[in-house]
Amino acid sequence: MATATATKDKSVLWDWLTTVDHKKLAVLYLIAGTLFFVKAGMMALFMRIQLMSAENDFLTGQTFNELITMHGTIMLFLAATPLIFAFMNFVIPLQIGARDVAFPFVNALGFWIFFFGGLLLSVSWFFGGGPDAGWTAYVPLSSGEYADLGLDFYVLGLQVSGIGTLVSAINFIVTIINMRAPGMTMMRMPLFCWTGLVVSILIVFAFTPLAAGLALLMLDRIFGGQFFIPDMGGNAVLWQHIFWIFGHPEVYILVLPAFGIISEVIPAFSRKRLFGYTAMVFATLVIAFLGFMVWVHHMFTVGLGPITNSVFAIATMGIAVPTGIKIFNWLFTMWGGKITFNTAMLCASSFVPTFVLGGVTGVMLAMVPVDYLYHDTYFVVAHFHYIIIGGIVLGLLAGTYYWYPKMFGHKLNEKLGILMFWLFYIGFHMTFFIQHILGLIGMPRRVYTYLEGQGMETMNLVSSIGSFVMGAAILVLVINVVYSAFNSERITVNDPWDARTLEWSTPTPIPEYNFAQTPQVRSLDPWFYEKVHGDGTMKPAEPMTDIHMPNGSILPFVIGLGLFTWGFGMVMMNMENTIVPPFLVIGTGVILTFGSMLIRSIKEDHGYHIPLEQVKKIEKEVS
Amino acid sequence: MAGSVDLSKGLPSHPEKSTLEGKNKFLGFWIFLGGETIMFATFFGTFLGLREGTAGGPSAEELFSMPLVFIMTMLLLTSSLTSVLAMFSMKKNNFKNMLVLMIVTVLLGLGFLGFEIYEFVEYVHHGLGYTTSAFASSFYTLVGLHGAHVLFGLCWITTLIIRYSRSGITLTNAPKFYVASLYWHFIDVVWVFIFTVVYLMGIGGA
Amino acid sequence: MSDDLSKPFTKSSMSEEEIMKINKERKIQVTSFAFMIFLTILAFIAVATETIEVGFAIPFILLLAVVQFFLQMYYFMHLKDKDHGWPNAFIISGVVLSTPALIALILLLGVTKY
Amino acid sequence: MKGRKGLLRFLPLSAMLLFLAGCGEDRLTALDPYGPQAQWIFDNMILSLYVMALVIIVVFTLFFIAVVKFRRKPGDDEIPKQVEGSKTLELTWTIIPIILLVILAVPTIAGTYYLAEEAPEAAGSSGEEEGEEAEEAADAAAEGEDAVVIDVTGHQYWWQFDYPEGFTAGNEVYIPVGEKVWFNVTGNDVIHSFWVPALGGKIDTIPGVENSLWLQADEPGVYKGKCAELCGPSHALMDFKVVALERDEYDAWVDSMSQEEEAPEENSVAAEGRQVFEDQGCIGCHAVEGQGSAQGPTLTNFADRDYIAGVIDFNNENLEEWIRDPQSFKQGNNMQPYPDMSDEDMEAIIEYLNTLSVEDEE
Ligand code: HEA
Ligand code: HEA
Ligand code: HEC
Ligand code: CUA
Ligand SMILES: [Cu+2]
Repeated sequence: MATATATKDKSVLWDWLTTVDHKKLAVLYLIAGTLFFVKAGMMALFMRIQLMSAENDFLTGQTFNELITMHGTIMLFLAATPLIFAFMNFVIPLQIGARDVAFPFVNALGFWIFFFGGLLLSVSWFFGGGPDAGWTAYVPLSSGEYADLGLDFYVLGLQVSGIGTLVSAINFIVTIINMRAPGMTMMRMPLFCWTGLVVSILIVFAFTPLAAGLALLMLDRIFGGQFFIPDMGGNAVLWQHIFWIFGHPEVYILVLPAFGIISEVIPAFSRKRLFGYTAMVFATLVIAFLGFMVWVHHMFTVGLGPITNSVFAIATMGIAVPTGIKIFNWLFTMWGGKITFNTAMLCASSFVPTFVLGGVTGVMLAMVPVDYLYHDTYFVVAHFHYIIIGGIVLGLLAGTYYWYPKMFGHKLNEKLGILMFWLFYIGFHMTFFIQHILGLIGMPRRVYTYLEGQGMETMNLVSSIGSFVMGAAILVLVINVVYSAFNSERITVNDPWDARTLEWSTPTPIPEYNFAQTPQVRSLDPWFYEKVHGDGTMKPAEPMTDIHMPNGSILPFVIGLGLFTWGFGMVMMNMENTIVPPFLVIGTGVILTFGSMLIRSIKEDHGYHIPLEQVKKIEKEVS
Repeated sequence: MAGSVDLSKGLPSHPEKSTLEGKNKFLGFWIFLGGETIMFATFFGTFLGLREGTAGGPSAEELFSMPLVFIMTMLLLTSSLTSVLAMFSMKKNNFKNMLVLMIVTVLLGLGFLGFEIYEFVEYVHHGLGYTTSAFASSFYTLVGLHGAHVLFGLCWITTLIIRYSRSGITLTNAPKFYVASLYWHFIDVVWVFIFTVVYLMGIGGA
Repeated sequence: MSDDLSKPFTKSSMSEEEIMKINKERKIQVTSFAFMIFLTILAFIAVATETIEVGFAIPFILLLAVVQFFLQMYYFMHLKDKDHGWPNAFIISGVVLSTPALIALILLLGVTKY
Repeated sequence: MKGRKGLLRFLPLSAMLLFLAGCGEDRLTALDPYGPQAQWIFDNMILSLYVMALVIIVVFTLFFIAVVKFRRKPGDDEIPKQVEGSKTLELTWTIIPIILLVILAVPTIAGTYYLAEEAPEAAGSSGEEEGEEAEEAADAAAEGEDAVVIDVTGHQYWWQFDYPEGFTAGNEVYIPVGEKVWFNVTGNDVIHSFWVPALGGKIDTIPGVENSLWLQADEPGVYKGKCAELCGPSHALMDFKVVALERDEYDAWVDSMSQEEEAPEENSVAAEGRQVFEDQGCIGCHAVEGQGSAQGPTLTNFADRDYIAGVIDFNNENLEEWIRDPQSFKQGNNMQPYPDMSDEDMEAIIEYLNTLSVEDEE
């Protein structure tokens, strides 16, 4: 039996490559997500520079198309998703009072597969350019006949990173269902856990059709499948259905965790419990269900017929109701509270009106005949950036400022934080509000330029300037992170915000086993309950004993690498004169992947135990 | 961890779920199957949407042979039964019996796969290549994906059989066998729809 | 403790009663298997004999497939047992969400307008 | 202008008028509708804006009151009352949005059917009905008889318009004013989307799928159209024009488009150009007056256009550059370049192209 000593004497790098600790994986997700966010953000800036004036020739149409595609794809799959996963990973086990997730190994696997998938997508730049058919990759434009290698990278990169996301999601579901501390019933779970659960379920049901769709596109591009070519009996609309069956739930996958974060931050800084908790849970479930029933609203102009369009329009409008419930519950959480405005709360509270602005344009889009006007114009671009930035990004920023002390042991600088917030907020409205009007006066989306004399110059210029202000805000955030790392006071208390949920009952920094004794939960907002009704500490639900911990493993990394190699080999099949034959590369990838799985399956790994004395020692140190 | 189960009395009656790891695996796998359901539905939808699109190539009616499909169906259904019976043996701590039943399952699965490969080769000879038409592509994709699942299942179960051939039933391998058998049943369920929707409806010419 | 996890057992903890129960269940399984075989043969016959009208045979064999689906899921895969609440939830969700997707892919490809 | 008048009634939008001022002569913006379909869309957008304004005002009011009134004062450590929720409130903000949505849903469905109207069948033999019904049917039949139905095909990156009279036009579509014109659209290579903002909504042109759309222009004039679905590097440059003419002018235009080619005067430069046009293989892609293929836009009325290839200013220098190197204007387009054509040939061909007009000489 291995003991705790086995973890010593390892290099830092090795430690991070092999870690299965959910807190460290959260940090990895955070870093990877931030890097991808900055990358995609820079692409957006390039796009805005190109659109700053009429008939600008900073970028060619081809490059511009590659940039929009990569911007959209990276932002949704490789920036927003991992950032959300970062918080889910860090917070959910703590909030439900668990020592770890259900499958620590799978958790690490999910991260590395996602990461290598993202890498595969990104290396497309070095092999003749990125994908250029938009993040929606509509066929025939994305099919073998009209698109180059870039799309092979898109297809395989997303396929790989999708697998990573899928296995992580399964892990979260099982964690939340099976690993809750005693007394933590489903209806006592913090809303962030609820949204985490629902989102993971959405991932399981939405990423699988995506995998199927990507497989079809891959087969079309690499093996000559005829799914989309009308002359061969195929159909081009098929892809759009499959994509949006995934694509619409995907947008809720992104926004629900942001709702969750907001539902944590607003009560914490209003010092009031979440208004209408039950209704909030219910609304989340309804949104998730309806999210699967509305995808055709992206296809109103495809010409599916009036019955189809009407049905899906009504279903789409229906989503406004549960979302409205959430909005008003947040407002009434603040109502009658005692609100502290720091950066986290600024972001969280301003989320509410901003999101409503994006939401109502969504409902406008759902009016089918009027969508014939809006569709594929800048009005839609404005709609989703309002929701995504006003919703997801503000939510993530709120989460960052809120959980940062727990994650890194010090707060972010407040002055810089507030500067960032205002820059971001102003820049954001400047960039995107005006785009509504641009769409209405006839600017389609995904255009790399527009002609002079159509009245679009000024508005585009304003929009571009706004995007720079937003960029500056993100720059301030980056500066803040570096600055605070050196100049901020260490947090020594458990609970710097005087918050409500279980994660704040753990010591800072958190020991690797999270809780020396699993806590006994007695109420919703258990930590707040103990502070008010108890003695300010969590009651233990079990005696102190040896603590069982999982072993680290390099296999997740190797499997990720294997899938990367495999995917790359598949892309090579479409390359002209490769140095090594593609099947060799594919073979290597397959062997790495399945070999590691075989090893994992054959070697029984029961983890190790931290002996009681050591637990006691650690507990003394941190308190 | 063993948790509340008293191990001194012998193998618990639900060895696959008597540890937390086992419980997690069990639930996680069901979730995965939930996802697989909708993934297969997508492929079924693709096939059904495109099955008229033969583009002048051979159509389902011309190609499919009923006896072959019938044999394949019987093989797979029977293998589903043997893997059920294997799980009963496992619960009763009858390790040898379980192994034998699992081996039979694998053999039946192999038979199925052999016929499927034969079938595909046959179709290619009759002019139904992968790129012949949308019907061909979606047929091979759907049925081939199922075949790939069968292949993966075979490799998986074989690995388990070899790895644990002399270890007896333990709280570690019981969930593994159980989950593998769930997977096998799921493959069978999918086949039920394949033989109905692809073959019988194809031959019936709806 | 970890070693326990890799140790085989010499006996089963099952009581006589439990063994009886499990044997009975086994019998049910074999019966349902026989029933499934029967359904399969029925489906093949329905199509093979060509005496039954196509418009009827197709829904009929689809119905048979659905029955088999339930038998497999609820008996062979034990979904009917207690302790299977969550698995049931996931499979049912999977089926429920598959339905509109399937219908859309079959009907709503833009060729015929609805 | 009728659209403007409608606009002013709606104060929330009057700010947008500012932006409208910059518009050129080609009518583009959807905020200034010129036909019943565009008007319908515009009116319903305004309706939804009112509903949304209501929602926004409620939310913002609550938000600002909460933010201002319930700030925590420094040193105030009292814990506010922990409210669980309220059934009545919960019910209120479920029911009111539902009502608002119903208000939007009704016109949505009505409009979906209104805009989905199909082209009338040509010439109905409906003599049996009596009275009013018969009259209506006769009206419909009459309308059906000379209803204009144009087949539209989207190409990378140009538009093909086939008229029922049998001729083809490229990049510019002429329609009669004041009547519904039906467009049956499909795609040739990838998906495009046919959109004339000032006249109505858009419809995708999908290879293998037949879609249809009707538009009606209430005033003669030029309406700008755009491709609204990403279709490749030059998607942004896939513009076209809708020219609305009074019915008699339209009929005249149709007549001249249908006429046989009149050969250019012999021994003129243009005749030489015509020869070059054939020798260089232009005719292999460009039809002129019914001759040649439709791999490229028909050039029958080329000289009547304001733009080359939909977006380039029409002058001889640009035309020469276009023929020598089309890629420099429109990346990825499918026209063959002629970098090495001799200057004389070029001159001739341009001269010839300039004669391709069907408009009456003044
Ligand atoms: C996180 C992302 C996110 C979210 C949450 C949403 C939410 C919604 N979206 Fe959005 N959407 C996108 C991201 C998102 N969307 C993206 C990325 C695209 C473009 C994809 C592409 O083509 O590239 C898109 C496109 C898109 C379209 C297609 C447009 C087109 O291409 O033609 C439509 C059409 O119906 C739509 C509708 C809606 C609706 C009705 C909601 C609703 O959920 C909004 C509900 C919220 C509210 C309504 C506000 C709060 C409610 C109240 C205060 C109650 C009272 C309100 C009323 C009675 C109105 N969206
Ligand atoms: C999570 C999703 C997400 C996010 C956060 C963003 C963020 C931004 N988006 Fe994005 N966008 C999409 C998702 C997203 N977008 C999608 C899905 C599409 C559709 C794609 C398609 O059509 O296929 C799209 C399309 C899209 C378009 C339309 C392109 C077109 O149709 O032609 C535009 C144009 O303005 C745009 C702009 C921006 C801008 C300015 C930001 C800004 O918020 C970015 C802010 C971040 C930064 C600026 C980077 C950080 C900067 C630094 C660290 C310092 C460096 C700073 C300076 C040098 C100043 N986006
Ligand atoms: C391979 C086919 C091909 C050949 C050969 C060809 N063209 Fe073209 N041409 C096109 C296509 C395709 C377009 C549309 C390009 C676009 O807008 O994307 C076009 C566009 C044009 C236009 C602009 C049309 C408009 O509607 O505004 C002109 C003028 C033109 N070509 C002239 C010529 C001349 C002159 C020649 C011979 C010297 C020629 N073309 C040879 C394919 C061809
Ligand atoms: Cu054609 Cu965009
Ligand atoms: Cu959507």
